[in-house]
Amino acid sequence: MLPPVMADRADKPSLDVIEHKALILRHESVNADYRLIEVSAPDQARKAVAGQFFHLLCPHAGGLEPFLRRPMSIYRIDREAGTLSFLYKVTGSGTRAMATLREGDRLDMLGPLGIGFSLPLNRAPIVLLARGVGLATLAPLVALATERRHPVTAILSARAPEYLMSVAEMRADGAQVITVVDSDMTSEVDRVEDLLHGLRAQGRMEALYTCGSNRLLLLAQAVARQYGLHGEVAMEQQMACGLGMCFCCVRPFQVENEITHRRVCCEGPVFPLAEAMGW
Amino acid sequence: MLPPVMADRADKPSLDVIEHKALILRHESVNADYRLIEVSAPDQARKAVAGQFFHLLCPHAGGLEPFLRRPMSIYRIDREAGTLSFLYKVTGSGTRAMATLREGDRLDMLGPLGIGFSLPLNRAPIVLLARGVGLATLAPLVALATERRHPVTAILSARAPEYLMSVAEMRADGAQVITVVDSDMTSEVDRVEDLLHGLRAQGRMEALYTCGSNRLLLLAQAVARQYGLHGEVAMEQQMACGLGMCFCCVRPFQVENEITHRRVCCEGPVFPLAEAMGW
Amino acid sequence: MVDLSVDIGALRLANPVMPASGTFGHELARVIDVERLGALVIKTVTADKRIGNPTPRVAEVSGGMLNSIGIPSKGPKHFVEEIVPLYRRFRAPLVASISANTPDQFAEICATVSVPGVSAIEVNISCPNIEDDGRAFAMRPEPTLAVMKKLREASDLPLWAKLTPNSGEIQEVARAAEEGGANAIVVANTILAMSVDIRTRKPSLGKIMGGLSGPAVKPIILRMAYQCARSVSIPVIGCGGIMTAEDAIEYMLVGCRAVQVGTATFINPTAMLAVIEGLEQWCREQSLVSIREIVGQLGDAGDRGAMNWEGVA
Amino acid sequence: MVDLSVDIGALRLANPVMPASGTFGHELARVIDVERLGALVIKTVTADKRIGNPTPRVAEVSGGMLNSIGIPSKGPKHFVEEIVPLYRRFRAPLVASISANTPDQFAEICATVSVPGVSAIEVNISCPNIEDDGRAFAMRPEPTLAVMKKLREASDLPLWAKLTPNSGEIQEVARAAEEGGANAIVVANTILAMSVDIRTRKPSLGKIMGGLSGPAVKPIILRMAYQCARSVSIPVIGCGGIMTAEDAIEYMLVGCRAVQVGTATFINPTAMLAVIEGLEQWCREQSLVSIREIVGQLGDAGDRGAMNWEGVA
Ligand SMILES: Cc1cc2nc3c(=O)[nH]c(=O)nc-3n(C[C@H](O)[C@H](O)[C@H](O)COP(=O)(O)OP(=O)(O)OC[C@H]3O[C@@H](n4cnc5c(N)ncnc54)[C@H](O)[C@@H]3O)c2cc1C
Ligand SMILES: Cc1cc2nc3c(=O)[nH]c(=O)nc-3n(C[C@H](O)[C@H](O)[C@H](O)COP(=O)(O)OP(=O)(O)OC[C@H]3O[C@@H](n4cnc5c(N)ncnc54)[C@H](O)[C@@H]3O)c2cc1C
Ligand SMILES: Cc1cc2nc3c(=O)[nH]c(=O)nc-3n(C[C@H](O)[C@H](O)[C@H](O)COP(=O)(O)O)c2cc1C
Ligand SMILES: Cc1cc2nc3c(=O)[nH]c(=O)nc-3n(C[C@H](O)[C@H](O)[C@H](O)COP(=O)(O)O)c2cc1C
Ligand code: FES
Ligand code: FES
Repeated sequence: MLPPVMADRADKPSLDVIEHKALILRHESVNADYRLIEVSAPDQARKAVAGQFFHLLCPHAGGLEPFLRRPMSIYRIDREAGTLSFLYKVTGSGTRAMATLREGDRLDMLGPLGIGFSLPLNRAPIVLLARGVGLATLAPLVALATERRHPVTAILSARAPEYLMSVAEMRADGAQVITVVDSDMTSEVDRVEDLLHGLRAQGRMEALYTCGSNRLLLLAQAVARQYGLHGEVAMEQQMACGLGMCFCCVRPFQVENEITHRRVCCEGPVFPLAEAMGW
Repeated sequence: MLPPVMADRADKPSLDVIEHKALILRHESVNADYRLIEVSAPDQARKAVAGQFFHLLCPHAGGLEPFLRRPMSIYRIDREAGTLSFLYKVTGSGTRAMATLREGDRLDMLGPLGIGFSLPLNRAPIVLLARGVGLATLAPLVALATERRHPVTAILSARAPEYLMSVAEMRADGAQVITVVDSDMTSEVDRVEDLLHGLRAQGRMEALYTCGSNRLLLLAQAVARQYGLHGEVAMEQQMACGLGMCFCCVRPFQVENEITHRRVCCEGPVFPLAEAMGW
Repeated sequence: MVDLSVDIGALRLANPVMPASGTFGHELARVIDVERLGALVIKTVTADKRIGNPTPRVAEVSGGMLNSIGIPSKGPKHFVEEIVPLYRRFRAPLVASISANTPDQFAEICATVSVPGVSAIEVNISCPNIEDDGRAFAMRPEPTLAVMKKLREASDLPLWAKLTPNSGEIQEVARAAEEGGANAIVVANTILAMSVDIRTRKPSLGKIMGGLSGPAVKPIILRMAYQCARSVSIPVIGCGGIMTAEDAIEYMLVGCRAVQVGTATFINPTAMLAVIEGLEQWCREQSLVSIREIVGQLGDAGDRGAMNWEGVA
Repeated sequence: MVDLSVDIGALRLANPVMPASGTFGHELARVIDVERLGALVIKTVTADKRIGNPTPRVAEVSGGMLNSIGIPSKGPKHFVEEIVPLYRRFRAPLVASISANTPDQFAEICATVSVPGVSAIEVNISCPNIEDDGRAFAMRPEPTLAVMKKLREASDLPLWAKLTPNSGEIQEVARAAEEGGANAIVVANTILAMSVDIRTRKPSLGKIMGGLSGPAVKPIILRMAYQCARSVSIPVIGCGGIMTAEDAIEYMLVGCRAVQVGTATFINPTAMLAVIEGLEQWCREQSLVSIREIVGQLGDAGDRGAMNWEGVA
């Protein structure tokens, strides 16, 4: 199994986190559920790494609610333009409030936070397995990996074709994109498994990354174990501080048959695939 | 002492109070401290009587604050146009939030509430003694009284000339207006007292109404006692329900040397001058 | 058609929504149709005559309000002769609320207000008991049991014991109230609190300290209602920070048979009607035949991750 | 130039603002200059090793949050060897926070953490005492006195007793803590509360009930701080819902010598620095030489109307 390249990790103690009210450059809906927001944040863009997140303060929509910040993965990093984007699903009070922000308003963001993805050595080919919100988290890994000359295959899973996102962007970034959907049953686990074995056979899979689905997590773990692949998964948990102080965001992990509890905000959100626990 | 005309009272149990989100027609600042807001409320305008108030729900300015409603006297009633106006001083969280309302927005108002002013019989001449916010409360009494053919003299007191309000409106309504200000010391109590004795001598004062100043209240009580005038005062107290249910808004009153406690919202805000207690 | 009726002991209510004592009066009939309420709980009347506390009696705080009214009262005679008749015209059952300084006074007023036209008596044992150096009866189980026994003997009407959230042992107090003969418990009264106006450096309230109510107290009182519902077998009536039907549903899911709405009425006089309509609509959406189906139907705690908490599930 | 320094017993703090235990860690140094804080109070460490409670551990409520972290802990040895050294680099005094299941365990860990680099020990007696069937030590005066005496013998460092607001007799508990040898009391920990997600019908927290913190608790904890400040002669440190300098001033006016800020830091990591700056500016506006001048300077209650309350003044 290939060791991760630590140099790509973002958890250096030296890293300083910025709380900043960033100017909103763009804010539009991508489909019925999702919205894309782009902000100007040159310093953060320089620091940010794929897999990290920002802790966002949603505008108060009357009432102190939403009270806590909301964690959101970085969807796009443009260092040249000095911009960052988030792709988010309108779910409850916080994201509903966020959706009311207009271009020209400010977005109070804390970050970049957490540990990002790490890539295998020697431009080894990698495979991404994303569904739903997981797409937002894995998307920037495509740019990072292709930039580093890793052949990238992205398997994107969704309820129906109209819910598939950033297929074009990923192709533009140089990834081979395979889309699977519930509506024609191509997204069923065994069929996705066949895809993975196929990619392995074609020598296109040395590392495996997943986010957004428990079923795909379990599948990825099995396949990675079988072939001894380097694998990573980005996980979610409710958060308060986002900085590692409050221990709200723990999840159980399995390390040599021992259960250990880790904080998603600072020991993750990206974790070794083998140690993650599905259900 | 002349008995009040009960017909003018608004405390009939039959009266039903309306909670309504009224359209804001006008909202402008009158001077550094005060703002005037006019709303469309035909039904309330038909019911409302000078001296009554509305309990206003201020827009939430982030946070549940302002939490409670804010009582505001009716400043102007235009039954023909079906409009009501409030003249208010920007003081704290509630009025600050109110000040953010724009024309075309809605103002959630509960009312009309409380007992209004009553007039003496036989078109007897009356005198108004107003200072500060008290002006907003006494203003509609000018229109009511002149309409009923009562000669009206309004003594308006303020810090300085620029803080005098609705002098023109009152004159237009047919009142004789005397303005006194701190800046040239014409507002001092003994000089105002001389004015009152003068008006009495001219036969222009059969009833006395005051609001907005403790010093003027004590003066009015003394003068009214001396000449046996019908007198009324409009009082303020912090409120919660505005309907007589919570007993938050009581004040002490003196009735035949007995202290009794009355609710400003439903037993007032207008009370017999002789029974009010100053300090 | 959803059945919203609930039974509080022998007393059937058309729906589980009623006003909280001290926040309602016949005056509200000027604004809304009070006939539609499950019951009409009115301001506490005390055995002695009281003028109440000095002003200011109310202050705003984040997510709620403080009050220090202090139960002004014209006494039981005035209540029976002047107040009870005012409510004859309403169909909804009238619930009196009473309080006193000693167990004996309490029993006496309880007997006095047990008259036709009163359907139940809420006994506000959250008030000071001068025989327990000013501590409220419901601060501890022993005085609660003692006063409830006396009250039980004094009246045949349903007795609802209203508890104070200032107690550190509300479950034990609830059990004592049940043992003493309460037919239901109301959880809870206001939480003792204060605030300061830093401009004047004065306490906001004339009495310095007063009762906190409104949304700010909801998570605390909801917890107490949950604890009490698991400690007693008589009905629990939830009361604290209910502004919407969703809030009322939370209380019913943790085990409350009915709810009381107080402060919300000050912000929006139609709040109680909105809660009733919201409950009915929610039942329809959940295709429930009766609101009673959700009482105590709280699901198991924990998310997916919790399943592997101490080992693989 | 305003003097913001305050003395908590023998310990002088550069200013009265410090983090509340469990809401701060060295990680905050990545966002703000923690050197500027009056003291650094860190997460409670328990005598035993603990993994903490199942998730979800946090939920939002009106004006605050619920948490059911449950003090995950790697024990005192790890604390002394791994954690204390992490804070050597900071000028601000380090305040340890400890807890245990029995008085003896408590005394033992108290001795263990009394090491160089620790300036004071906050004893979190708001946690369950298994010798008093799971009731927190600080629920009652007797166990509070008992455990404080043992703790006092175990260490020469200043001991700050952190009380629980769930007690119905916090003043008596505060006096017991003082009698037992506490050098200061912290008022207070979180208030036990809960909430329900009506969509899933599940409790929001994996532990069902958890601690309420944030603006919603301020009026309640402020009242308790006021009561405690009048009951003891040792310094009282206020902690509950402080989001702004104005909130901190309220606590100091009712008698608190210093304040702790918790939840506010989650919303805004710079909140504590904003409170310090706000205090300094307010002192300047009020032309105060020292912040100490306002401690306990609460004015008389009552408005003008109250002057004639029971007769002409
Ligand atoms: C590291 C990380 C990265 C994320 N990236 C994205 C992203 O790129 N796009 C996206 O759409 N969503 C993302 N999420 C999920 C996102 O944080 C939640 O959808 C959001 O917080 C929901 O808030 P709400 O108020 O709209 O919903 P509500 O359900 O009203 O939220 C209530 C509370 O639960 C918390 N919460 C609810 N769902 C989640 C969740 N799945 N994870 C963590 N906390 C939750 C909220 O933060 C809030 O405190 C991410 C979560 C984490 C932990
Ligand atoms: C019957 C009546 C009629 C009134 N008419 C007018 C009017 O026409 N124009 C005008 O400018 N003001 C009037 N007032 C005063 C007005 O209600 C207050 O200025 C306003 O409530 C201040 O709210 P705030 O949030 O801006 O101030 P804050 O000081 O932040 O208010 C805090 C709390 O105190 C209450 N409060 C503060 N001052 C008063 C006060 N003087 N009377 C009652 N409650 C108060 C508020 O309602 C709120 O609950 C009237 C008051 C009463 C009782
Ligand atoms: C202004 C006011 C007066 C109150 N008076 C009484 C009372 O007389 N008797 C009583 O048992 N409770 C009284 N309460 C408490 C309420 O009945 C209720 O228990 C509390 O307000 C919590 O409910 P809420 O958050 O919905 O207001 C009063 C509350 C308020 C706000
Ligand atoms: C996430 C979280 C964890 C906490 N952990 C502890 C703890 O370990 N020990 C402790 O004494 N208090 C703990 N507390 C309580 C706080 O120290 C503080 O007493 C409480 O939050 C009230 O202050 P606040 O309203 O400013 O947050 C915790 C609070 C929160 C929100
Ligand atoms: S959110 Fe606070 S430790 Fe992770
Ligand atoms: S404000 Fe409620 S009785 Fe007057």
